[in-house]
Amino acid sequence: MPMPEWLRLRRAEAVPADQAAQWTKCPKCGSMIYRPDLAANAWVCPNCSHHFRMHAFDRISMLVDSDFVEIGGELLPGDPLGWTDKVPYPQKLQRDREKSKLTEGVVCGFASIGGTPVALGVMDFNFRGGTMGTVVGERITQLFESARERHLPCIVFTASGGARMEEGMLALMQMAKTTLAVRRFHDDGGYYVSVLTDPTTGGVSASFAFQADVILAEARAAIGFAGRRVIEQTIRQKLPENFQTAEFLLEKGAIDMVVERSELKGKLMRLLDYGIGAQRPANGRAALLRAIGAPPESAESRA
Amino acid sequence: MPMPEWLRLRRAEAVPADQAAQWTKCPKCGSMIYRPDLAANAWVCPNCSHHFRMHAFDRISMLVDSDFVEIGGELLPGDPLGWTDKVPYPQKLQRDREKSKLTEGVVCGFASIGGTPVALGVMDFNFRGGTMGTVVGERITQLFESARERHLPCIVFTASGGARMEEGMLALMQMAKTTLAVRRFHDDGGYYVSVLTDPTTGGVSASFAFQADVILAEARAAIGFAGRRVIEQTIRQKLPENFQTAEFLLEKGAIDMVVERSELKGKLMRLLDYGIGAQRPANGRAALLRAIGAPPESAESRA
Amino acid sequence: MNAIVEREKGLIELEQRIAALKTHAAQQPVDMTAEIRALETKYAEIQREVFGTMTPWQRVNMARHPKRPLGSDYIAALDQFDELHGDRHFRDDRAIVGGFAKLRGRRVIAIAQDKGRDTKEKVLRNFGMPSPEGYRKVIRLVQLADHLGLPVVTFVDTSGADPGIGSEERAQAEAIAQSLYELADASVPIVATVIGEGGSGGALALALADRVLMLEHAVYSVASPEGAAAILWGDAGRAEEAATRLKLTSDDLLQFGIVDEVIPEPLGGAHRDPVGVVASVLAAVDNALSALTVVAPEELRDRRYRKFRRIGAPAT
Amino acid sequence: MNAIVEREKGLIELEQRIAALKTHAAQQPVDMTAEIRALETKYAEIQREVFGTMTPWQRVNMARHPKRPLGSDYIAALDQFDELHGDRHFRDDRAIVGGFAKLRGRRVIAIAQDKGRDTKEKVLRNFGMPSPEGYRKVIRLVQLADHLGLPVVTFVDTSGADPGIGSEERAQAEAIAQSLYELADASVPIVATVIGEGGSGGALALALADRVLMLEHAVYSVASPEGAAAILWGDAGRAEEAATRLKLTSDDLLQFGIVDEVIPEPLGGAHRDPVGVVASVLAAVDNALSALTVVAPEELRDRRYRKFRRIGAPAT
Ligand SMILES: [Zn+2]
Ligand SMILES: [Zn+2]
Repeated sequence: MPMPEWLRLRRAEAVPADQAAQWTKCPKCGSMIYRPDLAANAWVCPNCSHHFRMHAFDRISMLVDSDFVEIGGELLPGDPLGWTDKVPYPQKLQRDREKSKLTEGVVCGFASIGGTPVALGVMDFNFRGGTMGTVVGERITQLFESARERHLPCIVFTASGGARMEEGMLALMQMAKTTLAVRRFHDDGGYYVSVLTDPTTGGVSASFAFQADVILAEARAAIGFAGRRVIEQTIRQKLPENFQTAEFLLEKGAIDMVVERSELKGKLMRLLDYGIGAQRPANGRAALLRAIGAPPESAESRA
Repeated sequence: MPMPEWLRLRRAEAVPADQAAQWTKCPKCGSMIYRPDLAANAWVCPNCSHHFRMHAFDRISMLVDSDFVEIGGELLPGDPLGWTDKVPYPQKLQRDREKSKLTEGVVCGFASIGGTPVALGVMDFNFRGGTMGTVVGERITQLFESARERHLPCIVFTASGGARMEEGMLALMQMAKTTLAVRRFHDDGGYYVSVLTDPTTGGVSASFAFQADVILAEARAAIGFAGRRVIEQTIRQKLPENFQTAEFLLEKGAIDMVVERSELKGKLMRLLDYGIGAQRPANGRAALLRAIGAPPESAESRA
Repeated sequence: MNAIVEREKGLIELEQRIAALKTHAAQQPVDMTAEIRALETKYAEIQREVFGTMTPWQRVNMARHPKRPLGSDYIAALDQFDELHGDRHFRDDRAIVGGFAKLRGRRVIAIAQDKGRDTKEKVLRNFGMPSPEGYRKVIRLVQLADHLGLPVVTFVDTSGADPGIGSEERAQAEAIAQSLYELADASVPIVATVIGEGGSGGALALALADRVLMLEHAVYSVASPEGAAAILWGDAGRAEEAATRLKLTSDDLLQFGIVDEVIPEPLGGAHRDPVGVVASVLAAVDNALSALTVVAPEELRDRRYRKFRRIGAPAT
Repeated sequence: MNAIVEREKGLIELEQRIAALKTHAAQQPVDMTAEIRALETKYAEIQREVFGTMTPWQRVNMARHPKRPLGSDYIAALDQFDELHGDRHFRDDRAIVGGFAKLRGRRVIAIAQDKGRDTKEKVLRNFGMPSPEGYRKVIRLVQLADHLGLPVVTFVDTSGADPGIGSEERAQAEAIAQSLYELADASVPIVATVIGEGGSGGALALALADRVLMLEHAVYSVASPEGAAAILWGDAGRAEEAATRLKLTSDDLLQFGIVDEVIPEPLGGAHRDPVGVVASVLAAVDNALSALTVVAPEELRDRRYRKFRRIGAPAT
């Protein structure tokens, strides 16, 4: 599958100074892997199939046919609280921008997957631990609003430590804002698939991650509301190994399926295909209004 | 509260031949109770407040202001399967008719409760163990259809051993039939309160009993899907004392509240009052169609 | 021991003798055509005698035959299937299998009760007896189907809903009631097929449908024959008698208007030709869907209402 | 020890001295008016000094004050309340109390988080930390309110959603997400009041509302100060510092447009006049409802959308 040059460039890693930096140790099986091999294998350990966390643009390259038009990329975080802890918040943002080559914790846009046009959002743990601040919330909201306008299915990959503390309550409110956008998208007949990747917790898991029509999780991803450490401190005992894993959640009925990364694109193509039957979304209020020829909701309401 | 003569007559018990028959033993505390006292106390043991099972017309007398117009009373059971076990089914029906002074296992009609007009259904365990055959299903269905047409709230008291075996699959199908009627009533903005009384199990608990907007249960009533004996045989051990009681279900979150019989009418009056705000039932499909002035569903569909 | 399996023994013996004879004939220069034909004639005679007209109790045993195609066999025969798990709240109940599917090229949501074939699978699937989470999975999938405009196809095969402590604790009655409630409102076509045992409310919870199909030797009953016998005579041993009384065969139910169509099985039952039977069921479902998908949603719901409204209503 | 309780000690001592003096004066023929007045002046001075301007950390402690009116105090002050229990599937979570109510004659669905007053009640109510079943009860009640056209009134007071094993097993994240999802779609007015601690997503799950009110000394925060301090500096002891950074006071939130109205508390906090505070909260809620109930459902939902849509959107 051809990948446009610019997409690859977005993630072109700096050439490491020494040869050793070309090698990475798998955190699961401990084997040393040559980084170009790892990248070629979609960041899956060839030895134990451990799924490394992926850069948003690597993920996009892996998924989309060849096109990707970013939206909301111009939105950049401010410092609404004038936050500082060890270092000022703007400085942290600057550091993360450099480290991750991203402008914020989510990349949103339009693309095709297996020929089907979709609205696609991909979170990235490399940027402030994938936390949701105002920009992540705004980009996700715009994604669902655009998907609604264009009648596109929406796919969101989540990876998040929760709401971003440095933006305080403005960050928490993004849970409400994104929820309203997802709900309106859904009520209008929209089809939404979320893919929970390692890790998906806190305010993101408790909003749009768990509001999809179909919820996938990448194999062995950590997923939950409270962090593992918080729970262990609360109950004062060690948690079982598989607790809060994708496989655990599948058994507990919380998610639809667990997918190995190598099968992800194929699975998404099939899931998108089922949604093509979605010509007659009957239970959504807006869709019903539309179906019976009633006047549409005010455009103003999309403000 | 004055009770019309005819209503009292429907339940006038034959004068027992001997004085002893005037006394009843409480199955819970064992105390001997003078039957007229028991009747005067709404069939609640004055000693331990055990709730005796009530005759449908006693229940109606206790609840309604003074009026009660029965509907569906003309519907009488046939013998669709030509059923016979120890005795032929028609003979069982005849026996139950005499014993219970009822024509079937549910009495339905219109009444006022605390001044609010309602559609009211009351099941009676005295008739074939409150089992649901075609007539019970038909009466309940007509009740919800009438309530829908007249925009009345609907209250149903359940007491049932489940679907009536002697009418085979025709009985089981009443679960589907009543469900469709309840759902249409609800979608059209109807307000439905069910009161689960001792015992409510099987096909009745698994259909309209648990489809109400608000679900009450009489104190200490046995409520469940499978019968206690079936479960004990399956798991080969004795069940805890409170298993499948109203109080157990409350703790398990299955019902809204447990009510002592003495407080029942007052509670229903309050619950009915809250429903008076129900002017704008917005999420029901039919109500929505109506609200926006779309043509109503075909009258034919009420067949 | 299953009564049908019992009756099959003589036939299997005969089958083996015919096979042996054929092998022998192929290896020897003697003409055994006549002997083979005689045995084959006898075989066909016995088969007709044993399976030609079956009593209700025999049908019950046929419906429970250990080799009968199970829910997952129908799922496996779909063009494509992507399983969706769980009720989103508590557990993934494996007694019910459901997900996106393609049936003869048509996108659907397929849901099947599955009893499990071997011991391990039976335990995993709780012998096909769904817990509340199973019915809540059904509700969720029907809502998804409704949202996407996909028809719902169900395969019914259960001795009944799970009667365990946990299921009661988590409101089994509510789960079934709400499953019915959800099917009642769906604006997409629903086709249910009773493929084996249609056990009471636990089966109906997947069968409030626009078209109800039934395999010839499946049964669909208000109560299990054993349970009915226990209640009626305090003797589960009189199940055979109860089976007759309950009118649980496909002929009975077609006559009552409870079942819309009966799908024939080969002589000897579905397990004599599982691939063929599964294919003919899927063809019948596809056929039913073709007629339903052209109906407008409101009309579909109205027809569904009228369909069940008629059952047990006074003649007019 | 609660920092406010600590600071109140001197005042309580002074109160007792004034009371003793007054008793003494009433029994003795000596005029102690001057002494009493002097003490009362001093008391007022100290009170102003202590409570006149409070730091964010002091507000946190005020919000957690053991005598502060709890959710159930607001419920008890309604004209009428009929509690509705349970999520219909698993359990009745007592950390959330909800039901039909009349608020100044108006029929509503009222929902409150309640921490419990004494030890026994605290355990019963899990210290006000809801489990998934609590949020699922909220969903159910909001659906009921929507069906009957009743406004929804919530009282928010929780340190956060329960972080236990069971809650994770039963999908706490899904429960909160779906509670938000339900509130987003309700076509009836929703008024939320933060009365004590508004702890993160576990609080917001009851506060996606048309009007968000807040008591003066309540706090509403993206994370608890202790939790934030632990993450930021690996030292929960620096909670006071974190409290300042988090901008969790009613003034801050009013300024951010996250809270629509701040309800004043008496000097010294809500617990100095619980009856008065509860009454003024209910009056404010009633007021907000009056403005909302005249709005058409679709318009109400649109306004709700726009209200939250603005937060953190780029300036235009
Ligand atoms: Zn590895
Ligand atoms: Zn007694």
